[in-house]
Amino acid sequence: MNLIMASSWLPLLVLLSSLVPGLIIVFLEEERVQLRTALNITGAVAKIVFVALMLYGVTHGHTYAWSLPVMPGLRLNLVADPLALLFVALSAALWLVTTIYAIGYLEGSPNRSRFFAFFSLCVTATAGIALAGDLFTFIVFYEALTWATYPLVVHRGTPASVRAGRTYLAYTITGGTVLLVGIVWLYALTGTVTFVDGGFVEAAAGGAVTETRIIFGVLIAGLAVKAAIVPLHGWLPVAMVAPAPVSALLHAVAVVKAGAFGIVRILYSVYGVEYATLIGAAQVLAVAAGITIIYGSLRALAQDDLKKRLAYSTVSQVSYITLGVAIVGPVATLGGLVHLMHQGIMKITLFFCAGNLAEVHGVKKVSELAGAGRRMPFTMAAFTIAAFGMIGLPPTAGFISKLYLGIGAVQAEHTWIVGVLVVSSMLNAAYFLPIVYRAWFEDAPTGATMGEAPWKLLVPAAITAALSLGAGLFAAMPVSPLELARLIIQRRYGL
Amino acid sequence: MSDDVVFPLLGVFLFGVGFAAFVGRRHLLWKIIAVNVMASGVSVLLLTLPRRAGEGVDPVPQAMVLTGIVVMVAATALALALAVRLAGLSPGDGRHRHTRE
Amino acid sequence: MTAALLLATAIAWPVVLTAAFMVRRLRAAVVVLAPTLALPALALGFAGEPALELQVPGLFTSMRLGVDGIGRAFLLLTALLWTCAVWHTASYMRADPRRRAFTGFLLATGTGNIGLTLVQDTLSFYLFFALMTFAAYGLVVHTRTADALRAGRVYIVMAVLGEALILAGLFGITALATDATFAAVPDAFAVMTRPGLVATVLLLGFGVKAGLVPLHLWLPLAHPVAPTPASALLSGAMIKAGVLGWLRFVPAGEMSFSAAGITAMTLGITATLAAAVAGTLQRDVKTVLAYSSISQMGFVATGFGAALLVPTAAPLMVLAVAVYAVHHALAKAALFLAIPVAEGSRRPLMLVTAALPGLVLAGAPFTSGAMAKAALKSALGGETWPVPVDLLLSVAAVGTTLLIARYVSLLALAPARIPATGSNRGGQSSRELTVGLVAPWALLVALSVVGALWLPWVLAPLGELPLATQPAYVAGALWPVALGVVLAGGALLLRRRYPAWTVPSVPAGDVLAVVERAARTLHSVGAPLARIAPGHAAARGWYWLEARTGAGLDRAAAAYDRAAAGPALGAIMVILAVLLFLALR
Amino acid sequence: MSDILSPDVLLPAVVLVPLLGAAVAVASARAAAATAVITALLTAAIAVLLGRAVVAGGAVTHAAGAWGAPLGIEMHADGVAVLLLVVTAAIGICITVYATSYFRPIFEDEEDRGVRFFWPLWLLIWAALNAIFVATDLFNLYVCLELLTLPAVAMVALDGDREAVAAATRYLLLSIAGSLLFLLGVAIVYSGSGTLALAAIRESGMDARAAATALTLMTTGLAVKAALVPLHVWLPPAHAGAPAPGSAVLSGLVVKAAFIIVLRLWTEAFPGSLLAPGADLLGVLGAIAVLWGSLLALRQQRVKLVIAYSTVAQVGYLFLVFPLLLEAPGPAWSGTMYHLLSHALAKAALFLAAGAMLRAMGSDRLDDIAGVGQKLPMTFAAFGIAGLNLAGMPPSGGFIGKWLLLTAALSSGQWWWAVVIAIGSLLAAAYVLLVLRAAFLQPRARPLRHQPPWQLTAPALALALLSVVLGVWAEPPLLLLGATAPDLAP
Repeated sequence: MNLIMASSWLPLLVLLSSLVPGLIIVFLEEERVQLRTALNITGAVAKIVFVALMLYGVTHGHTYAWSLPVMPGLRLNLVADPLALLFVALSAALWLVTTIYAIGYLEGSPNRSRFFAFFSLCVTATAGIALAGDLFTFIVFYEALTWATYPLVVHRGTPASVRAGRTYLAYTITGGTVLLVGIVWLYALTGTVTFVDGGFVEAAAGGAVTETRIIFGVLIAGLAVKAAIVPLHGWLPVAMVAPAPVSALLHAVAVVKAGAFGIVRILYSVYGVEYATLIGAAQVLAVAAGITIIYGSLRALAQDDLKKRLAYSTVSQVSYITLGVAIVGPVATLGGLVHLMHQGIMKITLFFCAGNLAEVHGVKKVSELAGAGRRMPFTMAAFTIAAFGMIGLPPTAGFISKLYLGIGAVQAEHTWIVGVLVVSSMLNAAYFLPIVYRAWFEDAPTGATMGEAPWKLLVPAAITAALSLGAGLFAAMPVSPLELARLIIQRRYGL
Repeated sequence: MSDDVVFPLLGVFLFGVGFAAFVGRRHLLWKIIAVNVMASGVSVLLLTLPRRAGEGVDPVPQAMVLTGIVVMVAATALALALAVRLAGLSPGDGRHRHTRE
Repeated sequence: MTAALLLATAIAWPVVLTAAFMVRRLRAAVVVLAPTLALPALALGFAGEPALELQVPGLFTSMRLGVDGIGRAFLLLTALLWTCAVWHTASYMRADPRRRAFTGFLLATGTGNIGLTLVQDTLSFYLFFALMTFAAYGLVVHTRTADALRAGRVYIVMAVLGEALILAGLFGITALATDATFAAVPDAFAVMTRPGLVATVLLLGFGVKAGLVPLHLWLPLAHPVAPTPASALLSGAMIKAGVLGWLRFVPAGEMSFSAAGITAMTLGITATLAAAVAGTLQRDVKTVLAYSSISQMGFVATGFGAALLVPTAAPLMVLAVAVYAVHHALAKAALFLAIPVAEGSRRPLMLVTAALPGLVLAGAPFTSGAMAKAALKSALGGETWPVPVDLLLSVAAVGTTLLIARYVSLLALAPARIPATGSNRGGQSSRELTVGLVAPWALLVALSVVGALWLPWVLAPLGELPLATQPAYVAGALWPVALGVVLAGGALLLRRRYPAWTVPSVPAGDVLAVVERAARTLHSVGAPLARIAPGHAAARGWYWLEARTGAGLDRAAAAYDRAAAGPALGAIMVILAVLLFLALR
Repeated sequence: MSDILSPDVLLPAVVLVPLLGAAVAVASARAAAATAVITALLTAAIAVLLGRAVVAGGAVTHAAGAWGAPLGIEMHADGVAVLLLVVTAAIGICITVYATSYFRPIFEDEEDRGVRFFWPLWLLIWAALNAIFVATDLFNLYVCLELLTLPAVAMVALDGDREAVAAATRYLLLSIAGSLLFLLGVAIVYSGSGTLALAAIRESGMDARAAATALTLMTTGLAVKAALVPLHVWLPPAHAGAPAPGSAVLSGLVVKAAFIIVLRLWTEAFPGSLLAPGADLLGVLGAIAVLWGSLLALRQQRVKLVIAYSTVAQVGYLFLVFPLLLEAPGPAWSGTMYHLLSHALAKAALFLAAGAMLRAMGSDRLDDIAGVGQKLPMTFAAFGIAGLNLAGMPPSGGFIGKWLLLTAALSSGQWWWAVVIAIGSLLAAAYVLLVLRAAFLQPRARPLRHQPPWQLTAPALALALLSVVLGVWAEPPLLLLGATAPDLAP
């Protein structure tokens, strides 16, 4: 009962739970560490609570919606449908661990107030993207995310990081603008921007095929920048100069995910994958995703800088999501959606661990990893689990996503996609196993520093690693990401 | 060749000459004078353009011309003041406190 | 009920041990308990009645456990080998500083190997199979010598290739199966658009593990460098996991898979012959055994291929394959475990004993080997083949005998003459013969020699084995062995007579060198390609443009300002006005 | 009480109050600041009350001295007008507060020169602006335009260095020429239609040739004052040279006044002309302005110059309305007006922030302010928010305006304007970033010369936030605009 009373406010509360702390922190002096930490953690926990409430409600058939009139005919709509929850749950959960990690990572460094302020704004924007009920709301938060992230990317303030920030914005703002043009165009054509399960374009403008095709291209081109689809991925490896928690945020929680989620929305709630296939757009997208998957893996293979290798791995991995939703059929969509979550938890683990290595032992290159297993066993154990997940070995989360993608591909009779998946699995193994090998089977160079990372850096990695394993090992449990994704699919395909 | 044609043409001529001088001459004083010539051209035009309003004296053009003259006087004064000020200042001189290093 | 409990324990106990090993405090205790790894499984193998099912919902993709006829055979051989090998390890590894780590990998590998014999659904099978495959890497590279690392590299590359192929096949099956159980596999194949493709992919995928030529490359490298018990397990138990994979994933007998079948048979027969030749020319005793395994698996592949081709023959073939799997497992393990024992004593009695399983392998009359060959031949006999399969197999048997002869002769040589490899670090002179070292070996020898007596009982659920006692069979089994012995003796005499002659030798891993060169070329071609970055190029292009155009822009602006100070501005004003006027009227 | 609040009082008051304030400020330099603050608050209050009246009872009209047009002064306040009045008032208050501190000397040896003139000039400008917003006939518009120009010029010269004075002179002469062109047009209109009231001209059905001539002359003249490319040359030096609060009002409001007049001429007096290719010509000039201004802004080395060139670009946006107005009246009209309003707020905020930097560092060169972001958080926050508004980033009024303009362009099938708008906003983001980057660079040794007091930081931030409010709470103003969209039926 109480739940239902609060219902219409819950989506807003999810946003406020990070917005308010962020706005307070802006005005906080550098010294107020305790207060700042308290605010961060409280906000993060509150967000998780709210999301959990909505999760409970939605699994019991509620839909939560809050909206605010902005212009005649356009409102700021926050809607918590299962798809939105999938993403918001991910970001909420990962925000907490990342916050803990960031607190530990940035201890004693300057400009922490600024950092955590924008950190919170970033997550707010992400939650907004997740809960957006229409394209207007989506673009609002999508652009907000771009700018909220910039200060984090350039946080170090070195010329290098400022240059990286410039590249980042050059890409993302252009993408955002293109997306905006696409959205407005679609709005001008159809007169609506509200998400509908299965899409509204066919119903509203099915006749103007050519136009809808072009608009689809424009929309995807805009989103592909953040989703790092080749050849629009250039910013991602460059943004590596940012501190580890930021990389985690970029790759797992916020930016890249926002792009991928946007593509999911376009295919799932705007065009509908059936119509997108009908006009031949989905196939093109799938091919692009396939190319990206292979290309990213190949590039990762050539990187010696650990974070760069992880970055290219993201380029490759995130396109699984696109690939999944671009294939007609429930199972493939299921694979794509569940990978949205799985990729997040696995990749964030990897970045946490990379951060620990760099932070504690100054190890930044793959070639320096010899004996890392001895030097920081727990960190490397977490890394190994996540790496196996990325390769797609059972029983990790990665295997589950890959399995459903593959099944979906076969059911849609896209044999070439099976080929892509297999080849990319082998490539993933080719660039992750050497890391694992160096860490565990080579001896540390003489005089190498020993010692595990402090708990603030270790616990988050441990948690996410456990999740990456658990999400696969207990995939059939009712609370697993897989089941949540299944809920979405059932809603859509009425299975 | 009635007044209805001659005076307006005169006005246009004045305006044209003034405009030519205004854009042609570089010296400030010339420019100031030029705009005044243009102004008088406009006044002539205002007063002498054939009116559809028909019979009787139309007060509107007179009012407009008067106002125009007042405005031009003020503008000219300001322009001259600026000219004097400009003549007094050498480049980089009189640098204001806000931009002082 | 108790059976179900036993089943649960059989799979849980290895998991528990492996997990406990992760905890530093418990490690020492676990190492002591390690030999009990497979005991519950063994008990289950002897006790468990077939078609026992147990479902664990929630775990992974709701895992199904159970023991059926075919599973029981593999369960037994796996459990037996693991028990003996781990027991053996305890004393074999006494001197080894990295003993504990080895035990850890042993436990993980064992968990996978035992688990895959107990599960009843494809996904869980893949899970345990992968666990076994990747954990075994630790066994291969245990000594960390250059050879070991190279072997490890080859092993892992092949393993990944295999896993990937299996994954592809798994997609194909699961996409169309009503559920993940093995029972649903045939129906899935029935509705497939390209069942042949899927079958072939799976054949090759599991073929890597089963040492199917030309995917066998890792075997001759891994065996010599791995510690002997590990080699025994690789050759004895893990190879069979590949075979089990074939039997589980490809529904032989349900339909005819011509492509896969022909591939399997061709590769199989080639293996039986080529591996025998390549093996006989080896210098390291364990490499010889590795090639023997390849050749033996050739027989299995041939049989399986026949089953794929001729659905009617499938039941018999499956039986034959099972017999082969079990008896080869025991014999091969015994042959391997003899090596450390030989390092302790080379008394003739010992050497003879060591040779016995070899004879079984070669298919000497009244052995399980003969039984296996009989089963295979009788199954093949029903059909007519383009090539004299029967004869070829007998020739292969001769090769096997020669291999065994080579094995014995190398075993007899003083360790100093054996080239130093991982198996005996720097040719250490002698080992202390402890119970732990000898007993497992002895047990395996015994079981393998009397195999003919108990194998029928084990395989009863699969069908009636031909008791290979008829004279025809005996003769058919006898002449290859005899011929082999004669040839071997001849070779020995020649060697005595002309010591100057040097036997041409084949590098371990025969064609591997070629493959490696190809890989290197590929990399040198691929690396530059992978360095192309279109996305970033665009950004760089933009900066370049900016840098180039910027100055020009400034100049243009300045020029315009200067012009606008003069008449130009007026002119522009006029032009503008004129344009506007023209555009308005 | 009620009659005091009646439009008949408020409408003249909104013009007269600042005028009186200016007079008082001239009379006593000592009381000037206090007077200005009171005037500002009073004017703002009046504007708001007027707004309420209009929202409640629709547009209001008042004929001063009961004479009526053309000789008398008729005032008319509709939705657009009150929005402009209110926004102007908001900016006005902030500028006033800001100016109370801006001119204060930092060093003893500085003589306080500017402020004595600043107050009366500023209040005069305010009065003239309000008058233009409520004027109804060409003659009043002409007078008010002059009333606006002269103090604006003086404002530019206020900062006293040679560049500023030169810029002021150029500004003056060009805008006089512009005014004369305008007046010439007025003359032709009067002779052709016998009236000066915008609405009446439309009915008068004057000869097309004459109408075209008049409109040409007036538009050209006003284009100079609105600094439409290629007639923009006077703007950057003038706006960059004026003292910060002056620049804020010049860039934020004064150029807009000229544009408003053009727009009203084309929509109210000569709606037929929108059919002619002339509308497209203006659009093309606007597009060129967008690109040229933005590109040059990217090349500047001083913050104030960056902002000044951005004004050139943003004025270009406004002129895109002409080709769009007929095809998509609704979005084009509200979009342009909304862009105008939010840009006014944002631009004022930017100049105020730039002024604060200037005061703090003694220079507004980009490499001098590098790394001071941490020392001037509020100032850079204001700059950032306002800058995002220029780039049309949500949530900001600029975004709403951009959205509507894009809608207009795309729904009328003229996608090329959409391309211009998109590129323009990208370039805007780029030049905003040019300044913002400085905030994040590692701090330099260079110390602050002077920690700006709240009077210098708060107003900028307030205006920036207002532009955001305009982005979030956009429905009421848009409804107001939509209600008073011009009727373009020929």
